[in-house]
Amino acid sequence: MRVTERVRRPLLRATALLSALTLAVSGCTLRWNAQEGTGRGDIVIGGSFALSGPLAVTGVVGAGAQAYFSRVNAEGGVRGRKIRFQLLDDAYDTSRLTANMRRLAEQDGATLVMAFGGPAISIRPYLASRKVPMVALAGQSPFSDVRAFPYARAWWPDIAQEGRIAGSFLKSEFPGAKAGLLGLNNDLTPSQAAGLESAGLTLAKTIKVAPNVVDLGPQVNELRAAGVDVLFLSVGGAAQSAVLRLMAQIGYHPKVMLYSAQSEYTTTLKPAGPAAEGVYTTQWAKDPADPRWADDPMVRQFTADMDEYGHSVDRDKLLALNGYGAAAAVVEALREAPDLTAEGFLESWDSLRGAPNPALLPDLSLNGGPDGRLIRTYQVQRYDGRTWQRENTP
Amino acid sequence: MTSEPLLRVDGLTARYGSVQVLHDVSLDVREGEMVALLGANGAGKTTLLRAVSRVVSTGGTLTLDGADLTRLDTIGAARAGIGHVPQGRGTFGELTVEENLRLGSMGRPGSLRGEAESDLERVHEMFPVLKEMRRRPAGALSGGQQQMLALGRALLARPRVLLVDEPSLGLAPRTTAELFEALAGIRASWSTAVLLAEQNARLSLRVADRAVVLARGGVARSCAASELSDEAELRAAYLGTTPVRTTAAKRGSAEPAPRDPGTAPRTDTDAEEASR
Amino acid sequence: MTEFIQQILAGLAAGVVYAGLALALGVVFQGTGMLNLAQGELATLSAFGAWSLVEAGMSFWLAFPAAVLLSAALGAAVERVLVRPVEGAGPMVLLAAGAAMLLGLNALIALVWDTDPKTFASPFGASSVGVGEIRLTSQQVGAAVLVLVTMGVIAALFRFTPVGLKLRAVATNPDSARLLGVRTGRMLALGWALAGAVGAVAGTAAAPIAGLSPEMMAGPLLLALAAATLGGMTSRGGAVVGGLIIGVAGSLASRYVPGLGGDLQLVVPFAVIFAVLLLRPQGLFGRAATVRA
Amino acid sequence: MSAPTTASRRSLPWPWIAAVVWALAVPFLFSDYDLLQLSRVWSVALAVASLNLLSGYAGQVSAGHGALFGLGAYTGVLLVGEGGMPWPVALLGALVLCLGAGALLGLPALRVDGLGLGLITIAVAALFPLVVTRFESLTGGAVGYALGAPPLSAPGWTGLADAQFAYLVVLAVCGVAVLGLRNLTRGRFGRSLEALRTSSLMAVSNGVETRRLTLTVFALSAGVAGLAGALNALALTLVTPDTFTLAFSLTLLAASVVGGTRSWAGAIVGGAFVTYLPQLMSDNMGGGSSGQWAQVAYAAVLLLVLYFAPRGVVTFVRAGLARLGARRTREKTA
Repeated sequence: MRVTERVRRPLLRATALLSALTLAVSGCTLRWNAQEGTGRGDIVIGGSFALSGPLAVTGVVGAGAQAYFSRVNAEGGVRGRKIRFQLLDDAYDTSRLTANMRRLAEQDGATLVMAFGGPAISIRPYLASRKVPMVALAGQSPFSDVRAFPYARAWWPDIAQEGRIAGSFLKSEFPGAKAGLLGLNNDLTPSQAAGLESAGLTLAKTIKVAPNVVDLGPQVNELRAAGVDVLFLSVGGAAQSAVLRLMAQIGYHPKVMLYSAQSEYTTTLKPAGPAAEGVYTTQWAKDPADPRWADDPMVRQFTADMDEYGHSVDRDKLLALNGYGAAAAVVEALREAPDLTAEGFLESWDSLRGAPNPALLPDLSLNGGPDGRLIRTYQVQRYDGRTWQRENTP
Repeated sequence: MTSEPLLRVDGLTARYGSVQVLHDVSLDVREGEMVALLGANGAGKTTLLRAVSRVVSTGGTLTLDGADLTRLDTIGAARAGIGHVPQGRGTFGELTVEENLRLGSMGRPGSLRGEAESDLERVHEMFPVLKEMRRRPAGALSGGQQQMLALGRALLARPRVLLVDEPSLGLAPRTTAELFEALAGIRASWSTAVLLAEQNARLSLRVADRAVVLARGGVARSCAASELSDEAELRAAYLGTTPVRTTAAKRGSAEPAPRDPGTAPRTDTDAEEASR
Repeated sequence: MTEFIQQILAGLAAGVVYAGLALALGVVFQGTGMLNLAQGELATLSAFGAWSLVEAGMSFWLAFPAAVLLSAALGAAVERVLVRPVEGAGPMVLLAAGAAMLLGLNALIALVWDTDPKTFASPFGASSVGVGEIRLTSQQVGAAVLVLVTMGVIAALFRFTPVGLKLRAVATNPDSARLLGVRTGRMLALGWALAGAVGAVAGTAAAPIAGLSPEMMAGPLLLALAAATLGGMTSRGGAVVGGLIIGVAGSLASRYVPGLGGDLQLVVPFAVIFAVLLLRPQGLFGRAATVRA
Repeated sequence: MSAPTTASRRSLPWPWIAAVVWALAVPFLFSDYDLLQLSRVWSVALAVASLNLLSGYAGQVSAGHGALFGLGAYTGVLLVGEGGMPWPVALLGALVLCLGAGALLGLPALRVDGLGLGLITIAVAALFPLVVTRFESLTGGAVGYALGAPPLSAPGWTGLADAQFAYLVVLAVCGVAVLGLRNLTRGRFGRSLEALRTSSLMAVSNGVETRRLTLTVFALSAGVAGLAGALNALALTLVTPDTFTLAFSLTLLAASVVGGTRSWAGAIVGGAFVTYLPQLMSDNMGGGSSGQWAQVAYAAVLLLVLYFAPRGVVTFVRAGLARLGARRTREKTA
């Protein structure tokens, strides 16, 4: 009896450990049934965005996309097949983004995947090896290099292009002015600076700040002391409106051009209040909260869909409409595609001509091209205190 | 004063983890009486004081003025009137001397609030150095001065029973004498009983009314201080050579005390006696 | 030259908020020996609370004290419920508990108030005060006054009141305080309540400048840690001085130290932490003897 | 299994044998995606084990192991990407570089302990992503650095898929490293660590060269953390600064405490906790704010473990099993 007792206890521990480990991997799928193809079933579209963590504010694009895909399914789907939109959270952490992409590509058999901003740049090699197309909601210039990564497309226009248009406008509107750039220390700022300078605008001062630094008093003082009277502002989130308010308060009134993705009504203009009057931005998409689009049929459809499919809390956010528009572009490409393979989708995406889109400004349309983007034109706008007014760009 | 003693300890046991340190200790302290708790190092003196002030968990009965102390925690016991000057004096180094003293008098019963100022004056008279250095941080005081501060602080809380743990530890003879002189005067002017745990038997017996000698966690001898006045009696009580004549003996032998390396050197007779 | 003075003023204004948080960190550390990583989130929660009250129509000068009191109650509750079970459990467990509260509170705030930034209408109007080019916004001045007054009140409470004496006693020698009948548990909870209150003032004062978002206090908390270390974790006055120095050093360095720039502004406070801990671990004003292990 | 009773030392450590057999079978059972996740679990577990060596066994506090993990990750990827080195050399390079970094980090530890050390390591953890972003030319800045071909690719003769090979490499290296750490803490080095942990004063008086020992244990712990980082990065084939923030360092610290700061099996539980829990939570809590709820649940689990299993989940379960075992034997013999 004594001997079995001495062996039995470690055995007890061994079985406990084994059961714990098996339980842990119960969520895994067995090797042989992981490769089911995308036959006649749903069209699987994957999306990995920051639904939590410090940059959760960007995750709203997922909500917009989900609303659009839900409506498409309600109206019979694409070519008779429903769209299954797998929305995953990566908290803007690339290791989780990588894991999500592998799961979408290898396990869920996604026809195409969507991702957001900078991190999407680093996932391109993997997706290329799996031949899974990606639509990145991002404007960084590297995405225009389609030759290097044939399976990656970007939904936003190229920031350098935005910089060029903004730069040439500011140069012509305020000749001889001293220009400055206040941006984050992330991947956006180099693209923006390159764009502005390519339009011949010399940047007297370029300041980069860390993302969660919101009190930018020292930086504004530095700009003022350097005599900057035309400022390109792209510090994101709460800092954007805080800087506008601070400058107004200390009586420093440079001409301000906001980065297009950070000129949102709800997060920048309203919080900045009167200090926002007279600022410029370049736009290619509509801001649902801008009273100018109050009775625009497409925006009304957008807000109806957001309420319908459980995202009413985000119905007035620029990024939500943006995600909604990206989903519309994807569906448009899928509808026109010769077949529902990766190559078919990409070919259709690149050959879109004059296609309408709910997120775009009225007289813009989707046009494919060698840079993998669908939009290349921006319109300079000026905020008159109530709504954006279009400026006549050169 | 044959009424119920102020502090009654009966059949008290205490343990640290698995090691039992006190075995069936019984003693009592009457109103206004000073009892010297003697015994070698490690005999359990400090543990007994910590048991009374509820710092250590115990078995057996423990009453103050008839009320059961075992139900209370350290804070409850202090508020019920148990003052405790701990080994190492418990000085609040960062606070000034005056703040240390004021902290003591804040713990006094509501009814005596009015006498706080006059009591402080009396402590200043008892220990003039505390008045001179009242602005200084208590951490800067010498060992002796900190002991006086600890005593003054405890008295200002107007306890019913004051437990004083090895006040003479690490003090120069002259300061020790001064301290014991003050101790002698406490009972009269502060109407508090005192249970004084001390190794320095000679000085303690001079100020105490009764003496209790602890050996290896049990009460070896309990008698009037005068009975232990001469040398031989004292050494016998410490070394336990004379038969154990205390209340413990009547109730049968205590459990065999564990071999405690710290105690005084054992002679054969002790081993045989203790095991009975 | 004017820019130099302007940078110093901007640094001081920012430094006041760090000082407030550093004082809260110091009070909690002295009491429970815990580095309260969640202090930033608690301050953010108070700011959001005050914002909701103002949105609900309450005047700022009613909502602000209400938020401070609520934060004090919350601080005591956090100590009693979340911290008491792990007290005296060693630095690793205390740090882990702090990290858990940081993550939990941050997510709860994002859930209740959504993640997009909101504005906190400044109760001090939108004007600015100063001489010529050297301007300080009314919020900066108002915020500085609010935080400094609060720190003054708390310093006085610690220095001159019986409760303050008990708080300090429990912080330095809890066992001896128990022997005098001081309810140590209650004092620890009170310490956390005071930390919650001064954190609330710092958070609500910073909100108009920084704008309300769940990430509002992420940066300032790191700077407050540096300030508390510089000033001396065990000295309340030190935390205030430390905060101001860090604020000024941060704004000057990012401007005048070549190559540092805005994004490495965080290097400055941490260079300070390194230097202080190596040269004078107890900080400028702390006492070496009482540095808790 | 910090101090095995004499009984089980003689009988085979069944639990560890079962675990190894199971771990070797996995690559042939589960899909590539799951192998990637498990590779992440093992590499994070190794980082937690390195933190256990430092905090559990040597009593030093570190809230900055995420930065060392990141340094190893960047070194590994850059050695392969820029230096064109094969993966074993990259792993070795990461180990050596982080050993040096650990020794540097150990210097302040000689003068400061407990809280001060916590602060310094927090500073390192907060600064690492900012500094990496700044040196854009080398590290690729905020966008990070991605490797074209996966470095841990299976050589032809093995007939394995890349993910399987990568998993086995990660498993082997982690297994060897954890076993090394475990034996290290058993021998003479372990006993002097114990002396350092209980009280460095007492250790000095007993002739333990505390200065040298502290630096060694810091270097070792950092080196292994860097190795873990390199393994993680090579499995993921890319690195970005956002992965190695202060929050990640605090997560490692939490995982070490959850698994038990002195338990090697606990490090594996800690690794799984860090990798799976956020994903698990956000999967079955759908809806827009699922990510936030996942973070709340994550914090709640952490606090519950701190309260009810302060010596870690594994010790808690083992104590439960022991009680279960003991009760059964008592019933039999009663």
